[in-house]
Amino acid sequence: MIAGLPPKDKNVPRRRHPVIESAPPRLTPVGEALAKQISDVLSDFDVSITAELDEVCCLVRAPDVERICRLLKEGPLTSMKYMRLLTVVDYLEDEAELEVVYHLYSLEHHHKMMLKTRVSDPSPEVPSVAGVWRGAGWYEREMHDLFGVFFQGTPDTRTLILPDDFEGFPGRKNYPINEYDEW
Amino acid sequence: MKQRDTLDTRAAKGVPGRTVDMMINIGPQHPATHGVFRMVLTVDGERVIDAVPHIGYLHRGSEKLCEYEDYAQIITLFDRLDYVANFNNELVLVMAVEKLMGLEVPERAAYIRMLMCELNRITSHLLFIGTFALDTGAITPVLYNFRDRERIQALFESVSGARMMHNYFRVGGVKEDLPDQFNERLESALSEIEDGVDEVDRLLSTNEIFLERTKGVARIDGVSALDWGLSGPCLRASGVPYDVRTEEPYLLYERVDFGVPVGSQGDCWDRYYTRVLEVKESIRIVRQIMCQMAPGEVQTKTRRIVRPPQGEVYAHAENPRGDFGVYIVSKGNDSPYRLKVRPPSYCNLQALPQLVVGHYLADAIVVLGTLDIVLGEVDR
Amino acid sequence: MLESIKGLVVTLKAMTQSKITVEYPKQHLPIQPRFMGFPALTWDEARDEPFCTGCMVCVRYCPTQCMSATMADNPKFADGESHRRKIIDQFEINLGRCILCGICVDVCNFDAIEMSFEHELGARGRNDNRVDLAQLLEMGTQYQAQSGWEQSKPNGLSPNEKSIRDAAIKTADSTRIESSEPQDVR
Amino acid sequence: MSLTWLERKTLARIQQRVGPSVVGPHGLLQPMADVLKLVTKEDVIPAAADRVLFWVAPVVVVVPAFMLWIVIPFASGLSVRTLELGLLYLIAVSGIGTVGLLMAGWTAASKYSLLGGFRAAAHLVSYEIPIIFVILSVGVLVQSLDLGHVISGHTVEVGGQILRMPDQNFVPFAAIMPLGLIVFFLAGLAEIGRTPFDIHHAESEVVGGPFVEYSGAHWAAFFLAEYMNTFLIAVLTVLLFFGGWSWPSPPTSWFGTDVPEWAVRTMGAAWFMFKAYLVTFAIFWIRGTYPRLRIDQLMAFGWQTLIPLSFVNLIIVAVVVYYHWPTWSMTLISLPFILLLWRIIGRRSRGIDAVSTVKLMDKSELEVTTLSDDLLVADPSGAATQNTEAR
Repeated sequence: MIAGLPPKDKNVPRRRHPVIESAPPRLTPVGEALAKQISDVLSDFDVSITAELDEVCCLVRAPDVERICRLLKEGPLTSMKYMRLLTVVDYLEDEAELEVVYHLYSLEHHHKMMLKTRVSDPSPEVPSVAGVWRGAGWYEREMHDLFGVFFQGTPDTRTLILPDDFEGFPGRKNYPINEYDEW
Repeated sequence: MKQRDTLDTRAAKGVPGRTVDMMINIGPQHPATHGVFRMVLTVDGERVIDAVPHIGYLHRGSEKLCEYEDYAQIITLFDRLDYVANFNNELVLVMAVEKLMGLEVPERAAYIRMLMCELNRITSHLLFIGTFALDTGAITPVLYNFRDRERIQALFESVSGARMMHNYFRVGGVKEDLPDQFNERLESALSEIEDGVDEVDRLLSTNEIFLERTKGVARIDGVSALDWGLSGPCLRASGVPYDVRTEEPYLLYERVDFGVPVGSQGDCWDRYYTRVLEVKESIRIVRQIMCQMAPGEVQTKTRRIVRPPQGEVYAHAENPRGDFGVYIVSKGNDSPYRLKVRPPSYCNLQALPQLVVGHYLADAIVVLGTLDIVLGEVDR
Repeated sequence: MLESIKGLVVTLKAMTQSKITVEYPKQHLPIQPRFMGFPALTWDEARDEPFCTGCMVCVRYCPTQCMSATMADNPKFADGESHRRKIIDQFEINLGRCILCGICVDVCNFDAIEMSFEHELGARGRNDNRVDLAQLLEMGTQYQAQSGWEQSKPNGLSPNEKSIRDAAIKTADSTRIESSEPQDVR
Repeated sequence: MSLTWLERKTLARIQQRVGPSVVGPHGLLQPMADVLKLVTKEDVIPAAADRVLFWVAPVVVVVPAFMLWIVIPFASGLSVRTLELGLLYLIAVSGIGTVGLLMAGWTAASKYSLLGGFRAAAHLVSYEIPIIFVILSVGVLVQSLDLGHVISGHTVEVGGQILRMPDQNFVPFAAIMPLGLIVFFLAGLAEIGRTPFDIHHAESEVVGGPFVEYSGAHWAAFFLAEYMNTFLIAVLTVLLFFGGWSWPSPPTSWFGTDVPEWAVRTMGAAWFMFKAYLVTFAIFWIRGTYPRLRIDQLMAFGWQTLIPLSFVNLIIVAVVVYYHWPTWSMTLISLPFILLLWRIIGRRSRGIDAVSTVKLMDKSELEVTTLSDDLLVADPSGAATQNTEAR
């Protein structure tokens, strides 16, 4: 950032634009069937199922994540063998929570879904899913670097993309990005 | 892998002499790491017994930066992720935003996007074949492939005005229509590229030494490839026919006919040859697009400042390196609230330790070559 | 073994074909008409002044913040020679920061900035690539001459475009105080 | 020196590039510019290196490379020294260079150069053996170790019988023992570290091997030695197998008038050099075409293929010479072994159809296929078997 320009305020729209519309959910029939299946499969857990656009979105409690993931991967109805993406979204400012999002996909059934869980700040801990999908390992390390979410039981806890002595969690919204001198 | 003799076990067996495992640091500056990638290999003589990849040397915080930029500006950042398949990256971003806004793209614009993406797939794979040959020690194919790649790059320049960082796709279409005489130039370039690909194929693909170096090296089976989250040619070489273009067809891929090469061994040679065949298939797709394309609009009317509604969206497409995805959380502002990229080379690179352990040092380089990483995308 | 000999034949054949590289400093490959080099400011021959009114829209949309501009009252407007009320006063682009994305050209309402054919630029220092208004205009006129450039958004603006332009001028006026100095980047 | 120019130009033409073109006409003076640059460059010695050995290593490599040229005859009688044991001398001196490479690799205190040095030692020593055996079989054939005799033949007395040993004026040894030629050329390529066998300075793995830490004049010395050796292998190939200066022999008379002795010699030497440059060109051509072998494959090829074949060659020559069989019988006996070598090298691309492992699945085919387990290669155990076998 150049000194002199005011930092852009990210939450306030730049111009007067009061109406913020939401994208309507547009689930396909396959997606609706999946939503039903998931509510059956995960009936033992505390789950709330919604939809974002065309994806089934399923919010669970953080301690259940690993068991749910294993169930989703190994259950023949879901068989989410492929984990596309693991990420963290920072809602600390508004809701004082971090959201961990897993994007799952099933090659057999062509099902796709988002699995979400929420953790809050003093101890943002989620069980690791690196034992379920090995590909999750690096994502977990990266998210720990950037957001400070701790994944319990992750096989490797070293930093991945930041230097070892880096302080703070630069992915979070409250990380002061304008307060350093440009090289 | 069999139990390795360590100093302790040797001492216990009373074997005289000491052998010490050597740690070799390959990278961040090394001719074979294709960028600033570093791996620490522990070798016993010439055999790799442990590999630790280190990434982050090119970490530019793109995802964080996206939270402070307009959607139009983010396109320029996406050019710089996978910097040999720029069009494909741009495509995924604009597709995500369009999906969020529920925007339809004019037919011609969709065809132009497909055309550019397929051409970019060809350039990217040509670069892979060349650099991979360089990794195995053949110094000529890389220059033949650069020759052919150059022909497409010149076409890109005539379309978008830039050779690599195009900034050509827009939310709702593309920047401008194809230039005059594009078809003729494309056709002549394609036939030359076909010849060039055949030439390199003859030179390299079935060369005994090349087969010797790549056949049966670093095999990975389909189940663990899925487990590691591999995608693209690396996954297909292991026998899993997962291609986003057929799995969840986007743009107008339903209208073109093409084949997807699927390997059966999951070794380095399959990963290589999958890409060679993909180049040929891409040329086929491009020919079909040229036949099907009709004149028309290339841009839907959008506001100058793109402001998608609130919501979350995940869009993905088949990049040369695999399944490239973008996850956008929008709060209805000019900028995304959170943007996360699913970089295929990042996922492919994760499997590196499993692939190289037990092989020779020279194989480690070859395996890294077949994973075809682009560090701009791995580190973001 | 046969395959190896096939490879030797391929390379031998290539040896007889023509060279494809050129000797760069002596010889240049042709530049495509749409080539995007560094941005430059265009010159309005009819009124003998730049097209640029210093509205700062490019400055605000630049993803790398490589530009800075100030506007001034146009003396020719007072004389009635020009329809532009405001005119560019100072303009500076740090070409070392420019990423050649062309967003400034897209957003410009007056065709005042164009991506020129200029692309060979070397300097010894990190910020030695800064160019000021005079150099930008020189690059621009050169580009206009080379490319046979024509104004695509003629001066007879539609009422809609006019209002956009006026709004742009207004916002530029209000931000003017903040960044009237050429920004210093260490 | 002209070799660097030749190499760069050849590679450039193979790769459809221009190559050196600025210094001198067609870049002919480029080697001079290179030398000037390298000599004036700062000679960096790493802090952790053993300074003395580090300094000596290039000398150890260069001196034998020069010493070898003492016995090479460029035309009849035109050599620095005619040694009766010339071939033995060649074998003895050429082994010293390896020590220099190992010294360079060891003393530079760099892991890359250490690996490179070890690789150099391992593969140079093992490829020395087939070379020695082929040279010996030439010695057996001509019953002399004098390089001059190899070309012009001579008479020996065996058991009261005066025998005229074969000379290359009429038939070059390439036709008499083709197996020897092939083994010698392949082993020679390995001995000088040229492309399919250039593992000790493999750029993509050990980034230059023993030379990583060298710069300036020291580095230049290594490369001088490298090119000297390259040319030496070419010269030896011509000398031992293609009749040196004499096959096909330059005319001694021209339209009835006798050509003076010096002119014949000059023509012979020029002819010799021309042939040597052709072989050098072939070496560079191969460099522009092939990938590089891995160390285990390299050692396997050396020990399991070349060394037995060089033994076979020696035995064939010995038997034929002992029983005074006609020389063409040697060619005939060699042929099956050449076929064997052909099949050993080509075994990868034969047998299994290499290309068939990757199938093109049509789009429509993919749409109906759901992922089933038989599509997955469930053979994780096969991952490293290939390599352990080779070891």
